[in-house]
Amino acid sequence: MSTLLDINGLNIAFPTRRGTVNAAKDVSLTVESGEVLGLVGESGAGKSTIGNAIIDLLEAPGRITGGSIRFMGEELRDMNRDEMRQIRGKRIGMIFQDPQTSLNPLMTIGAQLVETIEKATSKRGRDADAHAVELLEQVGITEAVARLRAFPHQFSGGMRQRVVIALALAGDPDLIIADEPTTALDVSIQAQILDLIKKLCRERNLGVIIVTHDIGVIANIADRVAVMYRGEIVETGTVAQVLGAPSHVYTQSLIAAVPRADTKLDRFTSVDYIEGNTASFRRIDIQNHWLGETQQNDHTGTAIDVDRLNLSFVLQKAVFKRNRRMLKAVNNVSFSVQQGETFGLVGESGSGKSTVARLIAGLYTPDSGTINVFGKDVNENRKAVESRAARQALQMIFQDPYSSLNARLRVLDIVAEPIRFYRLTENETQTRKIVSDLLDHVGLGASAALKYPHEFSGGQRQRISIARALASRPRILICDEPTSALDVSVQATILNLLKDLQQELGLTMLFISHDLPVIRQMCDRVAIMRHGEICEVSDVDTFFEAPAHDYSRHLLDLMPSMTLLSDPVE
Amino acid sequence: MHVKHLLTASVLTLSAASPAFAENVLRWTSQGDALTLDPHSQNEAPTIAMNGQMYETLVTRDADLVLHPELAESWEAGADGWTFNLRKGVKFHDGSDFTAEDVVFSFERAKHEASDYKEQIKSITSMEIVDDHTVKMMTDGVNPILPNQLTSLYIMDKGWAEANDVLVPQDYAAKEENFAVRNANGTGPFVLESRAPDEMTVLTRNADWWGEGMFPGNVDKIEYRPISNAATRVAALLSGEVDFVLDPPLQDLKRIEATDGLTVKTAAQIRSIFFGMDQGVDKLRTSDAEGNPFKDVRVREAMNLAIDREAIKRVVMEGLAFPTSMITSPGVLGNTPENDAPVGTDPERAKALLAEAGYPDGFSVRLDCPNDRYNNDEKICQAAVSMYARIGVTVNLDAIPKSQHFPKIQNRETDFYMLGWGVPTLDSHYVFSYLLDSEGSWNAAGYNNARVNEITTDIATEIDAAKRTSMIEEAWTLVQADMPYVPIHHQVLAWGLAASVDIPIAADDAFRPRFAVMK
Amino acid sequence: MISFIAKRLAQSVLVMAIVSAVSFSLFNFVGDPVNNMVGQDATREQRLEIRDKLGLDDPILTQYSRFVGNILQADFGLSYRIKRPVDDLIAERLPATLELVFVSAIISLFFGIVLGIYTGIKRNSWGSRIILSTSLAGVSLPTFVIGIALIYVFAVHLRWLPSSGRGGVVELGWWKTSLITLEGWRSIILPAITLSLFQLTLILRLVRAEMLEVMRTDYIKFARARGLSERAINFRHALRNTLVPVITIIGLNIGGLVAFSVVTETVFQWPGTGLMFIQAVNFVDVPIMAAYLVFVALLFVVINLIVDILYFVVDPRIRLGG
Amino acid sequence: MDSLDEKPVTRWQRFKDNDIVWSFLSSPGAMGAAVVASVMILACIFAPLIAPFDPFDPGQISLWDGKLPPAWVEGGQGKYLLGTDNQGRDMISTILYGGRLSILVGLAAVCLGMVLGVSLGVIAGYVGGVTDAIIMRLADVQLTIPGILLAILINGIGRALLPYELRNEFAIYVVILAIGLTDWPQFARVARGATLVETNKEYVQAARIIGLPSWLIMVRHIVPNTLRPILVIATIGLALAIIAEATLSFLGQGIPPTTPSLGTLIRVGNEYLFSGLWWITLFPAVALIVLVFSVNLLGDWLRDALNPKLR
Repeated sequence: MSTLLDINGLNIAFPTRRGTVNAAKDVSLTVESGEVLGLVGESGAGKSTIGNAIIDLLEAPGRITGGSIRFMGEELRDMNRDEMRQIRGKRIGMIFQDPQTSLNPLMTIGAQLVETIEKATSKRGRDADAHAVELLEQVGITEAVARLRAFPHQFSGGMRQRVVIALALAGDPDLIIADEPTTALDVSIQAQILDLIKKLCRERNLGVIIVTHDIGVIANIADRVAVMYRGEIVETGTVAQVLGAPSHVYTQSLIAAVPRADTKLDRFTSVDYIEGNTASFRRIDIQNHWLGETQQNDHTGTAIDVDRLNLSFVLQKAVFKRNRRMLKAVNNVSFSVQQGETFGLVGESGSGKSTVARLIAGLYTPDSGTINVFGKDVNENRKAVESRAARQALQMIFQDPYSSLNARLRVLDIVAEPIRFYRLTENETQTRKIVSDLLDHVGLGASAALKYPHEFSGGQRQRISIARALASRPRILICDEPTSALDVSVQATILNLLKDLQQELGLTMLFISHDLPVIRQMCDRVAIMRHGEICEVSDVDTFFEAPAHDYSRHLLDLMPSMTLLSDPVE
Repeated sequence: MHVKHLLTASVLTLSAASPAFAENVLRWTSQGDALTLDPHSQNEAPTIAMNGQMYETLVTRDADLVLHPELAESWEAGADGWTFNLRKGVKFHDGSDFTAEDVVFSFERAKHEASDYKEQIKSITSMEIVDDHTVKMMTDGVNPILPNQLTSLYIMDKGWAEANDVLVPQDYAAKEENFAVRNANGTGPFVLESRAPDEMTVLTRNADWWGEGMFPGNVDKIEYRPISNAATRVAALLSGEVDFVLDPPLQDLKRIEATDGLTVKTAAQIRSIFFGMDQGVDKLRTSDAEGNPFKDVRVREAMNLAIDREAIKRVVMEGLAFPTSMITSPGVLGNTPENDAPVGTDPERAKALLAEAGYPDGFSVRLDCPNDRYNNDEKICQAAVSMYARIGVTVNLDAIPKSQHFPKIQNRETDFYMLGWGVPTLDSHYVFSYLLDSEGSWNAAGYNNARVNEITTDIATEIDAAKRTSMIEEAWTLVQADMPYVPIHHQVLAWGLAASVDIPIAADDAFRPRFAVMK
Repeated sequence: MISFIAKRLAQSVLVMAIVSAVSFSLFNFVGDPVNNMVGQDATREQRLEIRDKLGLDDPILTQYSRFVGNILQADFGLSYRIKRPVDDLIAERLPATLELVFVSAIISLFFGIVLGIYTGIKRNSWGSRIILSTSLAGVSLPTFVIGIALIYVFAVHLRWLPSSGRGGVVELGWWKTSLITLEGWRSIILPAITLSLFQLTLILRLVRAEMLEVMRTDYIKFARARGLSERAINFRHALRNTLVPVITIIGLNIGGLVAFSVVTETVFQWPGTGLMFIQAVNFVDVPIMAAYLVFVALLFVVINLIVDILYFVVDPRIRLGG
Repeated sequence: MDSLDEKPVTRWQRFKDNDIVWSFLSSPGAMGAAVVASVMILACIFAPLIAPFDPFDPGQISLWDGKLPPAWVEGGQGKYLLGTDNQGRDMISTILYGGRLSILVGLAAVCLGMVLGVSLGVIAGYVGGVTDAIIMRLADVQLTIPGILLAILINGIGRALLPYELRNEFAIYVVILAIGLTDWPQFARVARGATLVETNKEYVQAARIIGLPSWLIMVRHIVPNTLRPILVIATIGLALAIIAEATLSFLGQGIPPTTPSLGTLIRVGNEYLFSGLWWITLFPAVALIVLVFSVNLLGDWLRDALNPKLR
């Protein structure tokens, strides 16, 4: 092993009109040949900037203000553009996050490969073609010769990421920088891609930097890890050392916030080091509050009953029925949710779990099958008063905190919308009072009412969504991946809030997630979905300890191993 | 000529093998193209002008506006009509001989229902071929001015018309295009070479023309290209693309005059511009007034007094107009200097007259105005609007193309309108019978004076010249007192020419290419 | 491929059906056609006879189907004003318009794309800034103002070029061209510049915007990260992706040129279909208006169809399904 | 990451902090254009108050004052700073009143097109299915025919349909209708596109789950969120509409010369261009160009400022 890359005291600045943002402060790193360095941090920590800075592709107006980047003994910062171009691709390869957009849609895979090969090596013509085939085979693409003539859109996401890796390898580089290489991929694909990278690293004696926010990825692939927080490297060490016995307080709270799949805890460990979680607000006394008026103490009986639900989407329209291509998004799905319980729906993307949630919420109408909410068929007569009442009793929290709030409305109007629409209060004064109570209760403070959504961070927006959902005094809350767009530390606080609310209000919760550890922490029972069908419905502990279905076992196997993590602190 | 022409010609020789070199090509333009080449279909100046280069009439006027023989060498009046002695040895462009048969055929054709000339020769009751070159035309009573009425009646070849199935003028209901619309076979000095309507018409010299050598003209080829936009038309002259603009805008004459190699020719025109006021209807269509103010002669006088003719002459017409109080021009029998002297401008008196007539606050009326017919027609109307505003009469202007304007007058659908009247016969009868006789087809003013009607009928058959003249004078005295129209001015013609071209200008605004000399 | 084109064709037929219905209704809404055909003093009997001859009393659908039948045979009847078959008139004037549009399209596409790429690649250079500001002025100048100014400067003042009309016309069979003579080129320069200027600036700005958009994509960044040369990135990757949307622009561009040829032809008295149309509108010459409408729609439908097919050829995502 | 207990900011600070406002304040071109455009628009709108003469009142016009050159040219008169036109109307007043008509027509046409296009586009995007297909096919059909041609046609038909008496009086409405009706597909397309994006956003789904009726969701949630791109095309559309009006008037198809718009003024003035009366056509043309240019400049800036990708 030899030192491949040596970054010393690197500073990167982004001048903006609101002052200069230091994206990297005095960052020092080394990468050896044949090792995988994990660069981990939450959004905004500056981890991607480092990768871009190494190959001199910082986005404007960012620039390096100090420090050195030595690659195999040469100072990259001293190189001119042409010398840098010789480094890129040939000596340092790059893999980006989204395989959907990383490839030129108008060129065949072959053309893009050959172009890169001819640039980086002396191979030309048939030799280059042969090399391209070889590369594709190396990254695990079968029928490589035929595939050369295919266009990117003809590949699936995972295959495309393999092509991207093949392109990064085309110049036979010594170092590969992979920026969130698996974030856009499904769990099962993610594992394969990580394995591939690891294998290539070993076989070719490559140095690899993996930039990621996902502790699980680090745990699976990295040899060493560097933790970034607000532009600084707070801790570096071997994976076992950093994840097992973190020394820096940030690393400690970060790792504590990672949900665990092995045991179920009452609450998530609160993370102190992370901003936005410090302020605590007056919480309201639910029992004597407007919010608690419709609450029922009777926690028995079925809340949601779904029976043989079917829904197909048209993939390709055609005049003749036989030419139409349909996707069976929901196939004969039946389950029921008891009052007061948290029911989990698990599956990979495209499994139909979100579609089921939207069917129950009334956003889609099923082709066949019934949905009963508190014993009433919600689709029987959509305009009827009862189904309106059923709808009012059911609210939803969405995945993307940035698109789930109308940017044109003040928080007050967002939260008050259901109150005003259903005329749940006597007058506007009362409405405002209730809105500020709700905002206090979800931990935002009443002063948030007059602001607009863009003034809040992702976690705070999710709290606004929760306040809005509560405003119609629901008895059922559907949470569709409520935290998958959030940083792990923020995720913990939001999940804690949901847990609290459920207890206080006796809510029934339908919790949709692809993240098995989160499911374990949140749910009482769980249904596993795949290709629109339910594979298994079982008690959450049973599912994790003794899964009945093959697919369940497969999913659990793919779950990143967290054995390295330090023990939970209660 | 210019270099570019040589280039064009050389390219043409390459592609079309045309031997024409060093020929005198006259390129000219005017606002509107001829509507058709069918000589009897449209009685409209540009159409007549275009056809006059290929077709000929029995009798014509030269630049001095005196009658001259053309296809008829002489003519004399008899008790029951006129005898015309035709020119001998004349050939049509297709080589066939010109005979009396062709004359009779053409006149019959012009009398057809679809012809626009049937009015002009309605006095002819029958025709008789005396011999191949003599025709006798019987008239309904005596018609002293028949030759005057024939100056735009073109003669077609009977054989050609039969061969091409154009025995009658274009019938609009027919689905097929008439052959004569785009083809011509006359006896005139120029032969049609090609025609693309509204685009380009090319005529070449007729080497077999009977008048070869009798006229000064030396033009070998005429290229006519209509340019509807006035500024573009002038630009074409200024940039040397055309040699002759028939109708340059008055405001550009100074610029043309001042440009090297260009000149302007002017002439008093036999055309008077005036407003008509409908005094015949009981209620004006476009007025807020009760009844019809124009029925009151005081109102009509006020309308006359409101117009500042001098201002129109100076500002709108760039000095090129003769202000008048008469609707016919000097040169026409009946025009006298006393009657021609313009009415003064007196808005105060006009207001007083309006008040006297019961309109102290004025009234409103729409003024219909053409925008593509007379010199600065629309601008005169605009000027009039502000002048009438001074006496409290609100005039709403509606300026539209002539093709829509004239039907309104002919159908009597207008209260107040602009009209210009030329007199091809140079005789007041033409004015009376169309504009002042109660039955006159253009009398949209609804003027009805029993004595004037009587005189109009009488002078049509009166042969005693002195007696006839005094009758005409009597009628004009009555008309001037009744003030049925608001005369503005007599038009002055102006042509823009390249200095290398000499074309005689005449009061009738006709382009006479046989006199055109190119240096 | 076949189903794609069939779908587009069906759409085109729909467009033509609607347009022909509109132009058919022109005849019935805008004035009484009989009035436009007979003299002012026609008798009632004559009018009725013509109505009967023209079948104006038939059921409206019968009339419409007859109209469509006539269109299919390129028969639009006689012009009210010049009494000639409208299809002949259009056929005579079409070469003038098409040649003008052709030359203008070449000018606007060539300069528009070249300058657009230049300003897209060198986006902060002084040259780009000047080109961009000028192009905004170009978008703001009404076509007719440009035309008048050009005539004033180049024809009247400098006397370099003719001010109006179409000179140097040579007949090649039935097609009258002015593109093979010097005189013809001299007379087409000013109108073509006038007509192309607006479209040129439009294309320039669109190409630049598209180029900037493409330059921000991940695949360009990835291409950089692979060490490809700027040349390869700009021309092999960015340009090709830029040009896919530009194909649509070409379609729109030609449409826009045909539309604004109405204005340009009026200013320069260019004897094409646009000038004829505007004269027809002035005189409410319905047969010409209707025919021009159908003709223009047909032209655009054909252009759009070609553009769609080009798209199909160029973009593998559409060609191969996704 | 701003927390909530920061020091309170004033409304003005927050306003200045707004990205668009900041972009505006740091772009001299945009500010200049805004100043020029607003001065011109205000001057035109308040023309009756500031114009020295009323050119539409024939009683105030004296033909004897016709064709006077600008005051600084020999023969000019002090009371007519920019000279007079062929009828003796003061050029400044005529341009102000003409600009007023042009702007009015432009604004009204854009509003018409916008209201029509946005309503149809949002409905098409939100409702989808057959409604969407019909509306968008209609827009496609119309887009196949360029706007100015269609405007000429609609205008021609409109004028032919009107009874004679009302022609001039209604000319301006016909022009507005003609331009507005040709405008809408642009708006509809953009509105539909934005609606499709917004409809898939979760806040719309949240509103649907709350149970709000469709029309309320469209009006309250979708329309306000589609306004940014709409605003951009509306600004550029205003410039185009003003040009379209001028073009129609120049072709003699628009506003009659008795109450001229800028286009009509240029058309009339053009007839005097060669006779040395340059001011009759030059000043209205300059006014038109400056107006359109500044509106375009604003639209250009707005497009960049509202495009998050460019920031």
